[in-house]
Amino acid sequence: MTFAVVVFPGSNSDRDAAEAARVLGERARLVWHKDTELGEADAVILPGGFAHGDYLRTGAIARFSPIMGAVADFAERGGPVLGICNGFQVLLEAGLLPGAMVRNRDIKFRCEFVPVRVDQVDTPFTSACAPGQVLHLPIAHGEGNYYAPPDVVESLEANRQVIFRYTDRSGAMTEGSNPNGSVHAIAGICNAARNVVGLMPHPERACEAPLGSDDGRIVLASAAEAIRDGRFRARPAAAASR
Amino acid sequence: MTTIDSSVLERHGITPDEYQRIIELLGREPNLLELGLFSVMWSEHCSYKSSRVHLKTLPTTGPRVLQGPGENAGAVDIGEGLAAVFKIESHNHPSFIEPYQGAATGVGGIIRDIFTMGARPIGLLNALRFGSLDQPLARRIFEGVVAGVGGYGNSIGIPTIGGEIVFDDVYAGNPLVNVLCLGLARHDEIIKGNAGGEGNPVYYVGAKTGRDGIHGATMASAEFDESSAEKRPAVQVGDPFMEKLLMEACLEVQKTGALVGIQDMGAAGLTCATSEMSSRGGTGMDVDVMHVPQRETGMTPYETMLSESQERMLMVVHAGREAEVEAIFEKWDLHAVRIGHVTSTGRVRIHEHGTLVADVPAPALTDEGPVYRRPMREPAWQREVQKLSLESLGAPAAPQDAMDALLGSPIIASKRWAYHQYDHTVGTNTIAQPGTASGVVRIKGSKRGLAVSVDGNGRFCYLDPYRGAMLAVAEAARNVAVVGAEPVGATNNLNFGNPERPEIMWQFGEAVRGIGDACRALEVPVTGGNVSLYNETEGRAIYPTPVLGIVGLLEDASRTVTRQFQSPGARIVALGDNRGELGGSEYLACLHGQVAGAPPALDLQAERALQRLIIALVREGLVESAHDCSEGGLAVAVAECAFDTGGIGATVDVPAVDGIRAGFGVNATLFGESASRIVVSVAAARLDTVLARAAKAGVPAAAIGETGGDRLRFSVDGAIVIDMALEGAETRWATAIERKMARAR
Amino acid sequence: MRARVYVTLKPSVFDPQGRVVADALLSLGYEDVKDVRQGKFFEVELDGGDPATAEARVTEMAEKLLANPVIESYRVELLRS
Amino acid sequence: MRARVYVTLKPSVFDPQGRVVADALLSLGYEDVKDVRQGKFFEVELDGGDPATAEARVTEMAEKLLANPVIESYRVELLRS
Ligand SMILES: Nc1ncnc2c1ncn2[C@@H]1O[C@H](COP(=O)(O)OP(=O)(O)O)[C@@H](O)[C@H]1O
Ligand SMILES: [Mg+2]
Repeated sequence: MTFAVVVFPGSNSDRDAAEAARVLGERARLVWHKDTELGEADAVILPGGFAHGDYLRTGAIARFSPIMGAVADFAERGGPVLGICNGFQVLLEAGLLPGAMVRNRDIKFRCEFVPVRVDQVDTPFTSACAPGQVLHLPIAHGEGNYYAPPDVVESLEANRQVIFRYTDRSGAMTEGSNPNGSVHAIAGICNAARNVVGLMPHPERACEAPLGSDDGRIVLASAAEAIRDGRFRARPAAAASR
Repeated sequence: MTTIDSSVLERHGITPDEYQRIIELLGREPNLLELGLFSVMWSEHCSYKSSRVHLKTLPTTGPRVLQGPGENAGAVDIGEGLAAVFKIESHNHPSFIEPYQGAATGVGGIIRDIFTMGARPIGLLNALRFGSLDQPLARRIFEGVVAGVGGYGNSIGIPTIGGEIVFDDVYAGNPLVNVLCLGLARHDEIIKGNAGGEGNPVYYVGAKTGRDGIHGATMASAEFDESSAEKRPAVQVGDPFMEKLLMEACLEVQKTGALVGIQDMGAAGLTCATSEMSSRGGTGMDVDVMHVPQRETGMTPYETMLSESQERMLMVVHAGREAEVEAIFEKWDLHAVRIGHVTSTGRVRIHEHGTLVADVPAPALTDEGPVYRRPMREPAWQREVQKLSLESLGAPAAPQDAMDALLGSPIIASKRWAYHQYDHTVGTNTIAQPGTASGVVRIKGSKRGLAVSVDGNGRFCYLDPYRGAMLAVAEAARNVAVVGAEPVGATNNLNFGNPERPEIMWQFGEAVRGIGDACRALEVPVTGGNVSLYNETEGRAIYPTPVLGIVGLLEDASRTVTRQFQSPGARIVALGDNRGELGGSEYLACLHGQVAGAPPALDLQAERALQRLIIALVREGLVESAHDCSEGGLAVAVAECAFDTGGIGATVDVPAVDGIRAGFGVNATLFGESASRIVVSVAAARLDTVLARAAKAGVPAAAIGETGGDRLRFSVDGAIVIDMALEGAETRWATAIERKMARAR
Repeated sequence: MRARVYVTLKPSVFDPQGRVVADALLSLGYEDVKDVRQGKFFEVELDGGDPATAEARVTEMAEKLLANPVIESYRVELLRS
Repeated sequence: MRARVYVTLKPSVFDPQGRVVADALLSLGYEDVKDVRQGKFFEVELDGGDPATAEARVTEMAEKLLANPVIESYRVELLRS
C-alpha cells in the first residue's frame, strides 16, 4: 500500500515518515504542497516540522496550501489521514479536527521519549493496538498543549475521540506524566468518522530499536493492515460531487 | 567625497601601515568603498591576521582528509564513497547582547557552511560557557541561548545530538556559544566556493540585503546620510524558515551539476563571498549592486557590499544552465537573481548602475592582508597559579559530602534541562540518547555511523594553556573512542581574549601548539576551525578556552555502547592510571573555592593506546558500557554510569593513590582528574579477556567493583568512604540545573 | 493606509507565556504584579487610502488568517499615517 | 491598575515573521498588502492604584525584562480599569 506524505515548505519529518513506511515494507510518496492532486494514495500523512516556519501560528498558513483541498476530499471520502505533530496542528487549523494548540505549559520546546497510552483501537492508525497499550514515543514540540472549549472536550470524550493520552509507564495519568499541559492529557484525537487522526508524539521516529524505540511501528502497521483488509479505505471520488 | 584621513582609517580599524600596504597593492589610494572592502576583509575575524602564523603549524593532512582548512568546512573520507563534512563556529558576542537571536543566528551560520559544501546537515552540537547560575544575568543568558540554539535547529530539522556546558564566573560578561554542524555527502557531491569559468553568471539567492551588521563606527563617516548613521544593532533576527528553504533548494540545485561554486554570505557578506570565490578560482568577478535585492531603500554600494544580513548565498552557475537553476529556486519560493559574471581579470569589480565604483585585485583582499607575529609573554602569574599547596586548604571535605556537592554542581550535573529543549530525534538517525554518550548518528543505507564530541576545559588552559589544549584534544577523542568510533578528524574553536596583549597571545600560541602536538600524536588531522578573540569585558579576559570538536567513524553502528551499566552483577573495570591529580579539578573549585595547581599530566602515547584498546573492546562486544573520567574523577564517572539505568547501583573498592599530602589521599583518589582513564563494565565471564587485552595493549587495568544494588558504595583500601542511595544521588544530579533555574514564586 | 490587528488568547484559555512572564517579574522583585497576559499584534500596510475599505479588508484578514477563533479574539485599529 | 507594554522590533531590524505573514496574505489574494510587521504586547495587572507609580514601574519592567533594547523598542500605555 502507499502512504502519500505531504511536503509543506518547512516540513522536516517528511522524509522520516517516508522512511518509516519503507522500514515497514510499504510504499511512500512525497507530495508537494502546491500540487492539487494526491495521486496514488491509500493513506495520507501530514508530517512534522515547522510549515512556513510556524511563524504566525502552527499550521495556520499551511492549511491554505493547494494540496489541502485534495486532503480534505480524501478525508471526506473516508480515507485514512494521519497528522503527526505539525501535521496535527495543520489538521486543527484546517478544521478537519476540533480544537487548537497553545504553547507548552512551561513555554519551552520539549523533546524526549514519553509513554503514550492508546485509548481507542477503532481507528485506522490504532487498529492493531491493544486497548490501553502504552507506547514509548518521542515528542518534539513547543506548542503541543491541546485546548478545546469544555463542551468540545466533553463531546470528544463522549464519542471516544480521544485516541492517545500522556500517561506514566503503567498507563496511569499522573501530575508529572503530562509533558505540555494538554487538557485531559490529550496526545491525539480523531474526527467523528474516525478516519482522520492527529497526534503530537512521533511514531514515525520510533520504528527501529536503535533509535530508542520501535513502538511507533504499530501506528503505520495498523493502517497498512486496515487498508489491506478493507476496513478503512477511501471511497472512490464521486464524479458527480461537483 | 570623503577624504581618507586618520579618523576615517581609525573608524575602519585600518592602521597607517596597513593603509600604506593597501596603496601599494592598488597602486593608488583607495576610495571609501574600497577602503571598506579592505577593512572588513582585513579584520581579525576574516583575515586571521593575529592567529594565522600559529594556525599554520597545525597538522591538516592525512589519508582521509578530502578538504582541509580554507573552504567553508572540512571534509574527511568515511568509506563507501561518503564524506563527513563538519565545522565549528562561535557567536559569543552577539549571544551576550541578545542571547536568543545571537545563538540562533550562530546556528544558522554554521549550518550554511555545511550545506554550502553540498552536504546534508545531519547533526548539531554546541559548547556553551556561562557565568555562575547564582547570578540572574547568567541565568537569563543561559535560558535565552539554549532557547535560541533549539529554536533554530529544531525548526530547520537538524537534530542536536550533543554538546557541553560549563558555568564559571569568568564567563559572566562574556558567554561562549560555539556550534558544530556535521553533514554527510558523497565525495562526488562535494562542491566548493570556487568562481570558475569566465563568463559564467553569478547568482544571489536568499534573504534580501538590509543594513545589518555594518559597523557603527564605519557608518558614522560623512559619506552617509543621517538615517544610515543610526546605530545599527550588531544582532539580527534569525529566519530558520528561510534557511530551511535555502538548504533544500541548494541541495537540490547542487545535485544537478549546474553549479560551479557556491558560498554563503556570512561575515563581510557580499565582499567576502565575491573576493574569496574569485581568489580560490583564480578568476575575477564583475557585479552590479543594482541587482542585489534590497530590503531597505537608498542603500549605498558601501552598505550593500558590507551588509551581513543572514540567510543569503552566492553562486556561480554554468552558463547555459541558468533556467534549470532558477526553476528549482522558484519551486521553493526563492528568487535567484543574476548580479554579475565571472571574469578572468583576477579583480573584484563593483558597479553601481553600470558605473565602476570599486576595482580591487581579489587576492589583495583575501591572501595579501597583513600577518602579525604579535608579541607573546608568559603572564607573570602563570607559575604562581600552578602552585598548589594542599596544606593551605584546611581540612579535606568528607568524601560523602564532597560527592554530594559534586553531583549537584552545575558543571557535573545532568544537562537535560538544556538538551530536552533540543530536538534530537528528527532525521531518525540519532542512536545515542543525549546525555548518554557522544552524539552518535547512523548513516542510512550503510552500516556505518559517526560519533562527535565537543570538549574543552578552560580551567586547565588557564593553569597551563599548552597542556590544557592537549587535554581537550585527548578528551574529545576519548569521548568518541568510548562509543567505539575511531577519531578521524578535528575542528576547533579558539576562544581567547585580546591578542594585542602579549599574555593573551602567549596563551593562544601555547594552546595552538598543544592542539598541534596532541593531534599529531593521536593522528587526527585538523580540517578547520574558528578563532574568536577579544573575549573580554572591562579588561578581564575569559579563561583561554579552546574547544575541540572531534568526529569519529563507527564501522558498524550497531556495535556501540553508552555510559550506562547494562546489567547487575557485571564487573567494573578502570582502564588507565589513577595518579590522584587535583590540580584544576572540580573538587578543588567546588569544595575549596580554588582554581590552582598544574592540570593533569598527559602521556599522548598512553592516551593513544587507551583509545585503540577501547575501540577494539567496543567493536568486539567485550564491554557492556564505557565512560570517560573527566570532571569529578573516578567516583563521579562511576556514578554517572549508574544513572539513567533504572536503578543499577555500584560497589567499588580502589587502592589509595600514594604520596598525597595533608590527608587529601582519599579525595584525590576518588575525585582527582587524571587523564586517559575510562570506566567500563564487563560481563563477569569476560573479565579475564578484557584484562588480558589491556595488558597486551600496555594499558593499566584493574577490576574495581561490581554493578548492582540500589546504592553507590565506594571504599578506598577497603574502608567504606561513600555509601549513598542511588536514587537520591541521581535525583540530585538530574535536577540540579532545573532547581537553579526554577523561578522563585 | 496602516492598520493594527491585536490578537489575544480568549480569557478562558490559559496563557502560558503570560504566566511565565508574571513569574519572572515576581522573582525580579515586582511583587505587586497580579497577572500578565501576552498578546501579539500585526501592523499591516495597505495600498490605497479609503479607511472604510481598509478596515473591512483587514478585518477579513484577521478572520481568515491572523486569529484562530477557537482560542483567540482580535481587534482592528486603523492608524493615520 | 492595568498597563500594556507594546514591544516591536526596531524598524531597522528585519522581521521574518512579518514577512511570512505578508507573503501568506498576498497568496490569499490580498494584493494590496505592502508590508506586515509583527509585535507583541503584555497586559500587566498591578496591585495598587497610583497611575504615576504604576507607569514608572511598568516602564522599568519593560527595560529590564519585557524588551531587549538592542533590537526592540517598546511603548507603555496605562489602561483605566
Ligand atoms: N549543550 C548541550 N547540548 C546537547 N547535549 C549536551 C549539552 N551539554 C551536555 N550535553 C550532553 O550531556 C552529556 C554529558 O556532557 P559532558 O559532561 O560534557 O560529558 P563528557 O564528560 O562525557 O564530555 C553528553 O552526552 C553531552 O552530549
Ligand atoms: Mg566533557
